[in-house]
Amino acid sequence: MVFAATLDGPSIPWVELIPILSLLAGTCFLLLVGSLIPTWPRRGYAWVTGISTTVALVANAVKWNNLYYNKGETFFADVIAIDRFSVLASITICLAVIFGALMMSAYLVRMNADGPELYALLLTSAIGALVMVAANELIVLFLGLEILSLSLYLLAASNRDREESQESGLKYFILGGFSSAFFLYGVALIFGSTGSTKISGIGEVLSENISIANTDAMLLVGIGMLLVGLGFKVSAAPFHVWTPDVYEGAPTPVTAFMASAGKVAAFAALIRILAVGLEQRVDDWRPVVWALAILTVFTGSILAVVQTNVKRMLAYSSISHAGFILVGLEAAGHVGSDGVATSMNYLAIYTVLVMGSFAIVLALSGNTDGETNLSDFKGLAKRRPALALAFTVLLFAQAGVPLTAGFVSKFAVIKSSVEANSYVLAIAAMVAAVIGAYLYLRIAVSMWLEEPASESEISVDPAVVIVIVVSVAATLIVGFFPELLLQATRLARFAPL
Amino acid sequence: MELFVFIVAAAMVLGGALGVVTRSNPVHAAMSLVLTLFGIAVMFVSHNAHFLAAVQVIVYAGAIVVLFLFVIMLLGVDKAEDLSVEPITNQRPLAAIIGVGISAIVIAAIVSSRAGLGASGEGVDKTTLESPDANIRQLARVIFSDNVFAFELTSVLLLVAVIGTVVMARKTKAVGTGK
Amino acid sequence: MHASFPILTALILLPILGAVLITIVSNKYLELVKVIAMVFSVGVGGMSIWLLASFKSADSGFQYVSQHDWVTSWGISWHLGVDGVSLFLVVLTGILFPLVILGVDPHHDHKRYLAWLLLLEAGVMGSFLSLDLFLFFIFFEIVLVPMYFLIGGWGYDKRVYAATKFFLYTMLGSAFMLVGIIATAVLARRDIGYLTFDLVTIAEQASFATNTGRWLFVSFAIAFAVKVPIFPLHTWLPDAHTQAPTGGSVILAGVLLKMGTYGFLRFGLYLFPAAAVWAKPVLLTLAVIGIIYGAIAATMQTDLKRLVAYSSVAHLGFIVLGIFAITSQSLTGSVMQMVNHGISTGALFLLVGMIYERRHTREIAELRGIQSVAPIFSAAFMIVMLSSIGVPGLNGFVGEFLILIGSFQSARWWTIVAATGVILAALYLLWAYQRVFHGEPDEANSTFAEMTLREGALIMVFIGLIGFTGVYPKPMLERIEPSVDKLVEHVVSHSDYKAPTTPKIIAEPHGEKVGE
Amino acid sequence: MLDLVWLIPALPLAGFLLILLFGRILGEPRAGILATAMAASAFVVTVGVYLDLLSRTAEERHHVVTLFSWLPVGTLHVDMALLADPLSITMALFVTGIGSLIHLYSIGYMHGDPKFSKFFLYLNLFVFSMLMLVLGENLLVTFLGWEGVGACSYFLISFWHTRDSAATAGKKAFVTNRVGDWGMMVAMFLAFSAVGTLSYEGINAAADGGKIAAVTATGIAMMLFVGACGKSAQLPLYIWLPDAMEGPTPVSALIHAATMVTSGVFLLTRMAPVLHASYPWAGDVIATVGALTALFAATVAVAQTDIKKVLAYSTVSQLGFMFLAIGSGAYVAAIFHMVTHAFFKALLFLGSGSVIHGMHHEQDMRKMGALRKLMPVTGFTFIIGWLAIAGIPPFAGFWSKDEVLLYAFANNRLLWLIGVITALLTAYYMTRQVIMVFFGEARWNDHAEENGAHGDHTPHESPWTMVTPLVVLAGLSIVGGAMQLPFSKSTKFLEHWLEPVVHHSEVSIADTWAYSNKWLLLVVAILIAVSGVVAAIAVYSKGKFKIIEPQILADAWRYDSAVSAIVGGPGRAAFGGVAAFDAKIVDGAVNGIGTEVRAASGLLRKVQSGLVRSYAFVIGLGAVALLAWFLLRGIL
Amino acid sequence: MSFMLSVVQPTSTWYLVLSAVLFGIGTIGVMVRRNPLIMFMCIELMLNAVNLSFVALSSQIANIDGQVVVFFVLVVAAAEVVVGLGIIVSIMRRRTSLTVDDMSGLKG
Repeated sequence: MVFAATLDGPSIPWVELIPILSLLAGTCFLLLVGSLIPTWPRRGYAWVTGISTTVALVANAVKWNNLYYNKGETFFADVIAIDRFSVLASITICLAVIFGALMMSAYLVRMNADGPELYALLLTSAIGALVMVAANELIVLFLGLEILSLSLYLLAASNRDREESQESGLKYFILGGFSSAFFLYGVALIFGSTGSTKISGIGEVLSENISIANTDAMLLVGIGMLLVGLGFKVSAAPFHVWTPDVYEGAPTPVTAFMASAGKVAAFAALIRILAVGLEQRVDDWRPVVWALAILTVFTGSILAVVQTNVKRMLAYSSISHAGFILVGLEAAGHVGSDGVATSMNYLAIYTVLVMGSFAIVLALSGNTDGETNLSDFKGLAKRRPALALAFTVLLFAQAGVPLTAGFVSKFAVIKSSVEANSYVLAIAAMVAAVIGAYLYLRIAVSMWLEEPASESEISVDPAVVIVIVVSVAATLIVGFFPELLLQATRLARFAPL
Repeated sequence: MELFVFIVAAAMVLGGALGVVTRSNPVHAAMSLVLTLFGIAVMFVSHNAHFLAAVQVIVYAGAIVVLFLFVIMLLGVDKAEDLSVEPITNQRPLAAIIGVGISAIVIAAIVSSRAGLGASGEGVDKTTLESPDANIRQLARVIFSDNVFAFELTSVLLLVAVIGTVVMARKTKAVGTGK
Repeated sequence: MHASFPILTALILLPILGAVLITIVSNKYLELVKVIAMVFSVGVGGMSIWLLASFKSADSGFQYVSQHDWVTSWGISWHLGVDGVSLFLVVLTGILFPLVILGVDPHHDHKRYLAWLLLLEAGVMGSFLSLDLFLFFIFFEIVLVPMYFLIGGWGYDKRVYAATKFFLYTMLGSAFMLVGIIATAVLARRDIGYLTFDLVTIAEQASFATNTGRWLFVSFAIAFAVKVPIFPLHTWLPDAHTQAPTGGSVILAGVLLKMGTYGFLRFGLYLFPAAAVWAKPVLLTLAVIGIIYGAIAATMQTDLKRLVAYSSVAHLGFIVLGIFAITSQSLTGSVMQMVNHGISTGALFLLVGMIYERRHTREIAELRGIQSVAPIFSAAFMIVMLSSIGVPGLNGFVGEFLILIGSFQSARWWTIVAATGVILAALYLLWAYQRVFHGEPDEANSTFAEMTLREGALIMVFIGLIGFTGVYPKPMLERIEPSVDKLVEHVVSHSDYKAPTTPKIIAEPHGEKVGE
Repeated sequence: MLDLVWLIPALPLAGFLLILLFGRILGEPRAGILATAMAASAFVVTVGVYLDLLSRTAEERHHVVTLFSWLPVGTLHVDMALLADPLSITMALFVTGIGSLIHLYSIGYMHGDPKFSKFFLYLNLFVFSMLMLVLGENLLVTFLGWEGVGACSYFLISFWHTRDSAATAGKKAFVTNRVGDWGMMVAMFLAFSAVGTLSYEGINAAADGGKIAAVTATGIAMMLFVGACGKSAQLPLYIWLPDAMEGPTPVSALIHAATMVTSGVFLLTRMAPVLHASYPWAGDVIATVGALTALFAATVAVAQTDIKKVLAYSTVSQLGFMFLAIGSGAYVAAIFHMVTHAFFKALLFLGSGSVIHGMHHEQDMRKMGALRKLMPVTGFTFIIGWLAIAGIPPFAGFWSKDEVLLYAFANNRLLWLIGVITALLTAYYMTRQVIMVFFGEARWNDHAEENGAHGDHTPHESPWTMVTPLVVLAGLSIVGGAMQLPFSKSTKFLEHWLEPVVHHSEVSIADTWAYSNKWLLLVVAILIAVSGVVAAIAVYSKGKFKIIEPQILADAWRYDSAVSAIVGGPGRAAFGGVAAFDAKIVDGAVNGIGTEVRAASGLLRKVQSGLVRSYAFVIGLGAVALLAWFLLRGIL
Repeated sequence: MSFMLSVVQPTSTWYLVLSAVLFGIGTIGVMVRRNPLIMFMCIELMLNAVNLSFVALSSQIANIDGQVVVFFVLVVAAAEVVVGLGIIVSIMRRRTSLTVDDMSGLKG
């Protein structure tokens, strides 16, 4: 009562929060009703998840349209920024959640273990992701990061019948905590040197360039710490070490979700920090991103060469994809570059590709969710031609074969990289892509050119079928008519400072 | 006076930290952690962050460490970990290099730019006899105004923690339709 | 078909449609599948011939152009056109595919085989027809996929190795080209004012700084050099050729390799004239090395198919020589030779394939005295071989001679060395012929079956083309030359290159025309 | 009539096509008859054209018939055109004439061969190509024929391809010829870049008009000569000709004696103006090579025991004579000798063929002898041929050879000396052959059984189809010399006839010592010939001296074996080296990259040890590196 | 002595340096300890180091936000502990030993 007068809190922009709120509502509904009513209709949880996410998706879509005229604004005393950039990322994440929920339902049905918790975690992680992409304040960003990460740790470890799952959970958890400590320390140092934890605020301070002259070292080391923390999340070499293990161990739907939503969120945050907050310091961070990009593309593609587990292969390929996105980010470090847009473009397309690919892996992974060896894919073309064809399309798309979305994304990134005159990086990335192609060829070979190891009938859950069909269709449509996507991603801009 | 406090607190912090790293028995490690936490709390106090000091003691020492100890007991793993051997070759020297390196770099950064750390905020209210709640009040105002969104987010964070315990603690397979 | 009909687009889309239909049709109706493949390929062939017939030979520009916006935000358009340079490659593609589909039997899995083949045709057509860098790259790259599956799925023992090598090697090459293409468009924006990947616009309006142009040219050249292939980037070829199924080898040799040489013409010379002139000595040298080296390597092969593969390296060396000699004759000869090599080597691969059908070996050592048991087969082989050796009166000679006599004007010493290639060609082919066809047949070969009617008909088409082109190449030449001359002028006007001039003819042979 | 020139090659071509289509149906002997008819009618047309030309004034004896434009590209205009002028028609006359005779002969000779019709297929194709060669209006059409005859000779040499030796010989011939063809191609390139056309008329006009620089002209001439060396079996490229004897004898007669091998001579005569426009040493080179070849081959012929090999080497030697003439500027003499040589050498070959036929395919002269009685016609005609080639007046060979020697003397007495020695040897080895085959005692009985496969094992005279050509050719060998008699300007018909084409002769030596004393030289020539004959008789018939046939001569100075040793040894090794280089180094590098990437992958894999603490270390390491960079950026 | 104490005032730099050292010790701990619980405690050490520097900085630059951050970090730490211990507990259900080195089934 006493403080009421003095406490002038910011107005709560409920409309802007609809996506997060609907996801939150979904979570609570699942937990409450889930605990009240013991038995639910088949896939009921999935429906709830899907619906609440769809609401979020629609809300974002609407927002996208409204933003068409004004570029975006910030809320809650500038801690979150709703702009074309964050909305696009949010839409991508929502799609990932829906795909993830579909795969999750198929997975649980097969495991005979339906329950609200995993869906709830899916939703909470989505909340974290949405917060991250919109966060304009490092602490909010950190909280979002933690929400996302904690949910993912749990999801990864959730399959308690598979040792790998738990192992991956623990590894992910320990290393995640380790890296977020770095991130936090970075926040501290930046806060110290700029006196602000707001990304745009930091930008202003740096552009005004007052009182910062002789705290450079602190600021820059802080930036470095931030890069370590986020580099871990986006699995940029050498912070990628956890990726293969966790991707292989985690339940396939979770892996898919991690690889897509997790990456989108982390990259969105990274891009916002670097491109908005540290715009004045491009000369300092661009070389680092350059190095990270090269290291990442090559680590990913080279390590994939000798793998024998498809999930692990895809993990490594996701690493090299991360490298490509870093190439786009590096380009964003040059004036007048559309690197940001192309990176988001890449992320959106990559989400679709990775979802479809893992959906197929899920379809084949058997009741233990463990049959993901290359040998399990032998002669798939003879057993389920359609499945093999779909996978081939997705794989070639990841390899960057023309007329697929994958080519569009690579082309866009390379284009902005070339426009930024960083030819070396562009060529290096393409060469790495060629090395990476070997991996996809190997999978294609065992699917098409080898005899099936087992003739057992492969039953594909309808939910998975939906994911596969949608992703393949999207891959091809975007591949043939890139304009559809380019028009949108070209508009991915930040809120005005 | 301040110097004395600092020295003592620093001793506690470092001693505790080293204890955590070197005590082979998890229980002892946990205890050393408590020591560190207390040291930190003292330093909070000496920076007039009384509220945080209290929370530090309550939450960390009171809740977290207890949780640790509880788990240690629950799992009956209070037996010592043999620190005399190191399965991974050169892990310790390398680790030392990394740790020292990071500290060194950060220290260098801090020292090199300590001069520039000028005032940027509206100041921190000191808790005094006449206004014993100044720090808390200020903190509260900031948290519930500018940082209200973050504050709300923490609820989600805790929600996740709750679900987590459920997921992880569940005995058998799933409830619900499955079987 | 009236003029407004988008024939070029149809040439690309029809095969795709066919492939789709085939994939839809269930495996049970195998005959239907075959019929579909036949109808579509023959249809495309017919259209390409119609194109040839109605092509305006005097017009040096692009004809039947069709242009539609595609990716507007990148200035990419669906821009197709055909001129004297690409015309005959298109026709060759149109003819070769139905022949392969009709003439060669994949033994298993017809459905997929035919589907891939039709997709391949679409890709090849596209890369010969597209006048947009992006579009060209797409087709240039997409071709790899069907070829990869054709080699890998229907090839011989080491097929997977060969297919992978082929795919990665070529992809590595085009990786550089992709960067080059983008850089070209981006840099050209300064002169043009807007971002476009349109070949003609860039070539006519943009000018690159000397060094920039050279780098860009190199990035393109790498991709084409791999595709051609030019020494020392050729080693994927023997493996791919040897392991590919007969049909695959025919297409590979017939049209796929030409995408490289065509690329040099269309994108090397046309886009970067100055840089091309600058790179002239290097490429000429490599071409000559390729001619001699390929021939020598071919001589020592023990595998008949591999021998033919290496002979391709030599022949394509001639084509590259002609391209970078940049004279009216040499370029015309090169375009000619692209088609001729497609026909002769294609036929050679068919014949080798037939031998394999009968004897299940390609080892020269295991073949002997076939001529006494299968004279007609041997005669066919002999004719094709002579055309490949370059005996006048057959098609091989026309192209080779034009290339050499043209190159001699601008690259004298290279040509003199290159000409020795004709000696080696005779050496390796005749030696192989002797070992395979001459001598007394041992019992394994004494049952060698004579050519069947189907095979005979198939080969007759090739031999017909070989003979006609050799004796009366004028119809081809007069369609190719205008575009080639235009290209030469383009190079001359955009670089310090001086096209060599031969002295005025002193005495025109008189005497009235008889016959004809 | 002149417009019908195109009929001359067209007829044999038609024959070729007909046999190609219906050869099997026609079978023996109809296919042969058809082919012969075609060749004969070509001859008739040629005669018609000849008369037409004759009826015109010297200036008008030049007619081009353009069939169609062959290679029109830019400034290059090559027509498929035929040129009727004295030179080409002369060639066409004896090509078709001797051609048809040999066709006729073959009907008998190839009797019973399973591939009877195919033989005539090739034969007609050959005649066609040869006619294109001689009638071509420009270098390229000639080249078409040039390569065509090469291919046909390849087919015909390896006609009995189941014999490995035959197959190899055919290949050898083709490849060796290709070396020459390279020269000819380069000559064409040079000509085009110098004159801008390939037509003889244009080039020669330019050469006469002094529009071709001497150096260029020399280049063209020398390159053409390289081509000629290949086709006309001159040193060092002669090696294929002796092996070519693997082919059926009519082939040896037609291709490897009368027609194809002389095309080199024809070509150089055709391009005489260019040769004249070039440096003087060019001619000397040609003459020297010719003389040396002549001597070399003659020495070899002395020691051959194979009846055909003797003739083969003698052909090489006579061709040498022709090049000696060309080099000495005696084009008419060259053509003259070419024609007479065509007569008597064809005669000799056919004769030997008849002998071989009669002896059931026995070619070793040591197993012959005293065949005169059993094969009277063959024997008689063969003897005429012998006298002709030996240079005994008044037979054809004498006149032509004498004229060549005259020019040689005028030009370079050393070469003349070589020529004389060659003539001596020629007379000697031909006499030797005649004696071994037709005189002395019969040595064929004692081995009759081993080749008596054909039933009766006594040699027999050949059928009329084979004998008639012998008689005709014998006649020509007797009177052939009348074409060009040295008595007076008016008796030099050939020279007068060729005037419009080759107008660089006579005058060049008009006022040399040789010219004024040519009668003396003529006597010398006769003496030489006679002494050669006598010597041979003394050795082989009377047995006065012991026979000298050193092995080294029989082995042709081991030149051929040396060449094959080099080609088969170091040459082959080098080729193998290149192939190995390709497999090991070039391809090895490619695969090497693959293995390297694999290795790197395996290495990096070790980092993914699966141990969390190692991961933490890697992350820490990355962090340190990153922070260090930023720190440096900050404090520096 | 008392003179000393009265003269030399520990500036916030001292605290920052201390926190840096603490952070370093924490990282070392993560790398050298095998018991996940203790590794986890080391992470807590690192977080506390951060807290310390936040507080020090906030008073140094007179900005309360630093203390706010610490408040949130405490919450995060709590949540992390719950989740982390949950995972560890669930794992320990099926194994006896408690060293992370044993958990290296996933590698390569």
